Amino acid sequence: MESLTALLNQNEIFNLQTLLHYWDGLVMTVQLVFISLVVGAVISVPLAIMRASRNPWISKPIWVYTYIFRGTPLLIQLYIIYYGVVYIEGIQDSMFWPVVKEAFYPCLLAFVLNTAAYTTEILRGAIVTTPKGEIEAAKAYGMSWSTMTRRIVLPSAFRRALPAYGNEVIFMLHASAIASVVTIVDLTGAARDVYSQHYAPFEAYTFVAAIYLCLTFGLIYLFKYLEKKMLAHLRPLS
Amino acid sequence: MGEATPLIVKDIHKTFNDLEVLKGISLEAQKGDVISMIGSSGSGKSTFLRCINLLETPTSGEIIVHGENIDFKVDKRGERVPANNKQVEAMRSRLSMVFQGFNMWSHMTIMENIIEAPVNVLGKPKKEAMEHAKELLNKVGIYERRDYYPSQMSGGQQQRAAIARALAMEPEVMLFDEPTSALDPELVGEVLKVMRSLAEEGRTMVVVTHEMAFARDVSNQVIFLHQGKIEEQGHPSKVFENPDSERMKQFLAPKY
Amino acid sequence: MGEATPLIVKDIHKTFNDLEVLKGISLEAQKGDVISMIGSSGSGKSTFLRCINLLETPTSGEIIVHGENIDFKVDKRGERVPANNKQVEAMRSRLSMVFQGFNMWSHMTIMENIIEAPVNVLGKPKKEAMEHAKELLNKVGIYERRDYYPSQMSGGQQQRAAIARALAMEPEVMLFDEPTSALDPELVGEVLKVMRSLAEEGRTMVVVTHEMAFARDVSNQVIFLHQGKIEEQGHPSKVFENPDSERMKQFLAPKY
Amino acid sequence: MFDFHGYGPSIFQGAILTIEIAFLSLFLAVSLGLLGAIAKISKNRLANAIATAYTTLIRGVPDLVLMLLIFFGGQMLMNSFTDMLYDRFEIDIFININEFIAGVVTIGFIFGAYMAETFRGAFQSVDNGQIEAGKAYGMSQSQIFRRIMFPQMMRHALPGLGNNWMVLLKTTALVSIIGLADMVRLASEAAKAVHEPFTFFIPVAAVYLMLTAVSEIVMKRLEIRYSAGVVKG
Amino acid sequence: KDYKEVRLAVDVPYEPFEFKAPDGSLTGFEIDLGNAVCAEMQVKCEWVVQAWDGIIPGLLARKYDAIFSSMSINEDRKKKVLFSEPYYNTPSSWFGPNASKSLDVASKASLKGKSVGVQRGTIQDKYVTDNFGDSVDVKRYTTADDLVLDLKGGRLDLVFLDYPVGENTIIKDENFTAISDTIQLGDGVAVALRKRDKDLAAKFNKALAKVKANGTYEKIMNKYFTYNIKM
Ligand SMILES: Nc1ncnc2c1ncn2[C@@H]1O[C@H](COP(=O)(O)OP(=O)(O)OP(=O)(O)O)[C@@H](O)[C@H]1O
Ligand SMILES: Nc1ncnc2c1ncn2[C@@H]1O[C@H](COP(=O)(O)OP(=O)(O)OP(=O)(O)O)[C@@H](O)[C@H]1O
Ligand SMILES: [Mg+2]
Ligand SMILES: [Mg+2]
Repeated sequence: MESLTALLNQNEIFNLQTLLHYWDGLVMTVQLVFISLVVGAVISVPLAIMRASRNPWISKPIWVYTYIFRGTPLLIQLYIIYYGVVYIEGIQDSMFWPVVKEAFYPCLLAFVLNTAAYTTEILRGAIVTTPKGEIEAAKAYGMSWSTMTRRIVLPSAFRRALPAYGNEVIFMLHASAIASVVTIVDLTGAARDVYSQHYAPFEAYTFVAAIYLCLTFGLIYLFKYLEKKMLAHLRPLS
Repeated sequence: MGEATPLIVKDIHKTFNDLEVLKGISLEAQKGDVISMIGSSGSGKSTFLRCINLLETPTSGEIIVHGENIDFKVDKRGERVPANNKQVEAMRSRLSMVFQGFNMWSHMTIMENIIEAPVNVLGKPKKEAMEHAKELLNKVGIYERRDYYPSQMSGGQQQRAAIARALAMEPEVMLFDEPTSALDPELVGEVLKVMRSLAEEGRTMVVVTHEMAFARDVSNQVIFLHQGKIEEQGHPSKVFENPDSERMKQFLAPKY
Repeated sequence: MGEATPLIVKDIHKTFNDLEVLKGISLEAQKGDVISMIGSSGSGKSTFLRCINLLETPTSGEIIVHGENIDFKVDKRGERVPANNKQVEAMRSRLSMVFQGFNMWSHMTIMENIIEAPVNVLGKPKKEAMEHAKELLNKVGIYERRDYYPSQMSGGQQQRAAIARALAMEPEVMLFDEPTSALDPELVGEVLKVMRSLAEEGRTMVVVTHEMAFARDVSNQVIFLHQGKIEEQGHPSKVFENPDSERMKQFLAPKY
Repeated sequence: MFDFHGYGPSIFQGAILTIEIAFLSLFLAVSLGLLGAIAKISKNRLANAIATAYTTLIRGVPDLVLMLLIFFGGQMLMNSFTDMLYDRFEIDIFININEFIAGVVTIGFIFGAYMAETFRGAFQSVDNGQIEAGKAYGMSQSQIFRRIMFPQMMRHALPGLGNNWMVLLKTTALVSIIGLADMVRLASEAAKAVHEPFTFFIPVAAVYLMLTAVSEIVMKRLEIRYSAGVVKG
Repeated sequence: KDYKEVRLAVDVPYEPFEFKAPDGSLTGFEIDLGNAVCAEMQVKCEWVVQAWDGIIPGLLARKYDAIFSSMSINEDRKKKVLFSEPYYNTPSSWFGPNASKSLDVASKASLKGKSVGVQRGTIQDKYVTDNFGDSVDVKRYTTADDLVLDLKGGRLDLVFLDYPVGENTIIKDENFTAISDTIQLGDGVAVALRKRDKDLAAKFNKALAKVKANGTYEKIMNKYFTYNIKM
C-alpha cells in the first residue's frame, strides 16, 4: 500500500486525488447509464408494442415521440430538459425543486427518454418480423393477445433485437459523456477536470478511454453470452 | 336437451383480394365425429380450417362452437372482423390445430412447445403439463428428442411434435391439416391409431388428409372440396363407393 | 469407355454432436436410375440427401459426381470441410434438389424462384428461362399462380413450385426429398408421371419417399434405411416381395 | 418569427457540410458494416478475428477519442516523419491531412463497426433453409449473398440501420474538433456570440428533424421493398 | 528560419477578445492585436478557427503555428507548449443576485454551503477550488453561457468569472451584480507555440514588446475595454 502511494506520488497526473476523482466519475457514469438503460428498456416494451399496433391512433403518437427523440441531438434534449425546466412557472417554490435543482434527475430523464425512443424502434422492428406461422399457432391455441405477446412475440423478438440493442447500449454509454455539460462529474467530466487542471490531454483522455473500453468490453462480452444462450435455436450460418 | 353441438359452420365464403377461395362451405360436427376433408391441392381445405378458428376471417358465414355463435363486426377499414376478442380466445382454447407447416415455436424446445399452451392458456400446473407431455411424446415416439429445438428435428419428428402439441390441449374439437404428410406408412398407422382412440373418447375431429385409406376407414363423414365448393359429402361408404360427382370419380381413379 | 457414372457415394458417416445419424451409407446411381429411399421418420434420409450435395459435410466417406471425386480437407478447427468451393459449386449445379420443407425463396415470386438459378448459375438468357419455366409451371398445374409469393400459396402449390424449380435446372442428378408429401393422390400421380418421364430421358434420381407404390413401380433400386444404416437394398421386386430384414417386413406390414 | 441575428446563412452553410459528411460516411459505414458482418459470420478464422477486433475495439473507444486519435494521431505520425527530416536535414515540409476526408473516414470507420453488428444480427435471422436452397442450386457464395441473403436480411436490419443512421447524423458534430465548421459548431458559435443558447437550437433541431423525416420516408420505402412476399400477420 | 506566413488558431466566440460577425469575419481585441503583431513581424497572418478541445493537438500536429486565443499560462501547459511573454491579464470577479451584494466573499464562513459556478479548467476554477473547495459546492460548466443560465435560473447562488465575461452577460441584467472588488489571478495570457519553434517565439516577443511600447496596444485596448488589462 505504501509503495503504491509512493508510486502515485511520483506520478504527477494520476495521484490519489485524481484517481479518486475518476472513481467518482466512474460510479456516476455507471449509475446514469445503468438506470437509464433499465428504465428505458422497461418503458420501451409497451411503447414498441403500441408502435407495432395496426391502429394508427395507438401507433402514431408513439411514432411522434420516437421521431422527435431520435431526430434531435441528445445534447439539445438535455439542454431543454435541464435549462428549460427552471423556466416553468413556479417550479422553484414547488416540491419538485429540490429534485430538479440537482443536475442528476433532469439528466437521467433526458437519457431515459432518448434511449427509450431508440429501443422502441429496435423492438418494434423485431416484433413485426416475428414469423407469421408462430403467431398463428399461438392464436390457434387460444392464447389471449397478452399471453401471446408475453410468451411468443416478445421472447422471440428480444432474441432478434439483441445485436441491435447491444449497439444501443454502447451508444448510450458513449453518449452519457455529455452529462458533463450540465455539471455532472461523470467519467468524461472527471477526465475534463483532470485535463484542464494538468493540461495533459493525452494522459487524461487515454486513461478515461481505457476505462470506457473496459466497460464496453464488459458489455460486449455480456451480449455475446446472452446471444449464445438465447439464440440456441438458430443453427449457425455456414 | 343434450350437450351443445361442438361445431357448426354455415355457408363460409372467403375471398383473397379478388380470388374467391371458399364459395359457401357448411359443416356440422357432433361429439365423436371424425370428418375428413379431401380435395385437390389449392381447393381451399387449409383455408377452410383456418377460417374455423378465425385465423382467416371469413368474408361471410357463421361459426358456432359449442352452441356459441361467433360475433362479427365491420371495422373502420370496411373489413369484417370478429367482434369480441375474448369470445374468440375462449372458442380457440376449445379447439386445437395441427398446421400444414407445423409452425412450431422456434425459440422453444419441443417440451416447451408442448406445455406452453396448457400452462399459459388452460392454467395447468407446469408439473402436470410436463407429465402429460411426456406421455404424449412417448405416444408419438419422440420422447428422446424433447430437448431439441424444432430446427434440429427431421420433418416427421416435427410433425409428430406438432401433433403432440395439439393433443396436449385436450380440446373438444381438433383441426388437423394433413397431419401425416411427412410420416412413413408405419408412423401414419401409429398416428391414425391415436386419432381413432381420440374419436372413441368422444372428441370431434376435422381432418384434412390425402390418405384415402384413413378417410375411408376412420371417418364417419367425408367432404370432398373442389374449387372452393363442396362437390360431394356423406358417409365414406357412400362417397368412396358410389360418388355422385364426376370430379370425385376422377379424383379417386387410380393413377399408377 | 462410356460416360462417367453420375453419382457414387461411398461409406458416408454423419455425426451431429454425439449423435451418429448416418452409419456408413453407399450408393451408386447410373444414368437413368431411379433410386428410392424409404425408411422411418428420423432414420437419416434427409440427412443423407443433404450430405450428397454437401449441405451437411459428411463426417467421413466419399462422394463422386460424374467421375469427379469431391475433395475434403480438415480445417483449423479440426472439422472436415470441402477443400474446394468452386468444385462444390460446379458439382451442385449438376445436381438439383427438392427440399422436404420446400425452401422457396420467400422474397421472390414463383416465376422468379424458378428462373433464378438457371439465369444466375447456368447463365441461361432470361427469356429462354421464362419460356421453360412457363412450360414447367403448366406441367405441374400452377401456371396461373406464377406471380404469387410462396407465402400466398397452398402447401401443395408450394411443393409443385419447388418441383418446377428443381426441374428448371435440367440437372443430371435430381435429389427429391418427399416430393409428393403435400399432394393429393391425383397430383401424386401427375408428379410421378413427370418423374417417370424424366427417368426415361436418362436423368438420374434419388427420391426419398413414403409412397410405397412409387418406390415399387417407378424405381429400379430401393434402399431401406433404418437408424442410419442400410437394412435392405435391391430391386423393388425383391425388396418388397421378399425382404431379408425383419425390420423391413415390419415396416411394410399394413397398418389399418 | 425567429431572430437568428444574421447567423442564418452561415448555419445553412454548416448544414450542407453536415449533410455531406453524414451521407459520405453513411456510405462508408454501410460498406464496412457489410464486410464486417460477412467476415463475422464466415468460417474463415482470420477474417473473423479481424472483424471481431474491429467491432470490439472501435465500439469500445469513445468517438471523441477516436476522432482525436485518428486525425491528430495520424497527423502526428506523419509529422514525426517530417520532423525527422527537419531535425536531421533541415528540410521543412508539411503534409496536411485533409480535415474533410479525415472526418468522413473516421465517422464511417466508427459506424462501420456498429453497422457490422446490426447486419450480423440480421443475417442470422435469415432462415437457414433459404440459404441452403441457394447452395443446392450451385450458387456461388457471392450469388447467395447478393440474391438471397441480402434481400432477406434487410428486413431485419432496417430498424437497427435506421437507429445507427440517426446516431451517425448527430455524431457528425464531432468534426468540429478537427477544425471543420459544421452546423452544430456554427450554431453554437452564434449562440455564444449573442448569448442566446436556446435560439439556435431551433434551426439545428429543425434541420435534424427534416433529415429525419426524409430518412423515415426512405425507411418506409425500404421496409415495403424488403417485405415483398411477407404476409402481414 | 524565415516565416513569411504564420497561421494563428483561435476559438470563437469569446467576447470581446474574439468573435465572428454574422458574415463570418473575425473581430475582437485579440484579432486586432494579433494583426498588429503580425504587421510588426512583417509576416502574413492567417486566422484558423478551431474548437478548444482540439486546439493544442492541432498545434502539435502543425495544423497551425500559434494559438492566439486567450490561453492562460500555467505550469502544466508549459510542459506541452512554448509560451510567449504574456500580453494581457483580465481581472476576475464574483457575481450574484443583487441580494447577495452584502456577502463577504473573502470569508469562507459566509460562503459556506453556497453553490458556486465556474467555467471548467479556468484559473477561476482553480482559485475557487483551492480556496473554497471544502466549504462551497463547486459546479463546473463548459461554457460561460450555461453558467449564466443556471445563475439566472436559480440553481447557482454565486459565480466566479472572468470580469469581461461577466460584464457582458451577467450585469446587463439589472437583477444581478458584481460583488466586491475584482481580483487579479494567474500569470496572464500569452501566445502558445510548438516547443521547437523558439525563433518564432522570439519574433512574437519582439513584436509584442514593440506594440506595447508604441501605443498601438493602448489604442486597441481602449476600443474594447474601459479598464486596463495590459501586461
Ligand atoms: N442439426 C441437427 N442437430 C442435431 N440432430 C439433428 C440435426 N439435424 C437432424 N438431426 C437428427 O438426425 C436424425 C435424422 O434426421 P433426418 O432429417 O435425416 O431424418 P429423415 O429420415 O429425413 O426423417 P423424416 O422422414 O422424418 O424426414 C433425426 O433424429 C434428427 O433429430
Ligand atoms: N394469403 C393469400 N393470398 C392470396 N391467395 C391465397 C392466400 N392464401 C391462400 N391463397 C390461395 O387460396 C387457395 C386455397 O389455398 P389452401 O391453402 O386453402 O389450399 P389447400 O386446399 O389447403 O391446398 P393444399 O392441399 O395444397 O394444401 C390457393 O389457390 C392459394 O393460392
Ligand atoms: Mg393446405
Ligand atoms: Mg426428412
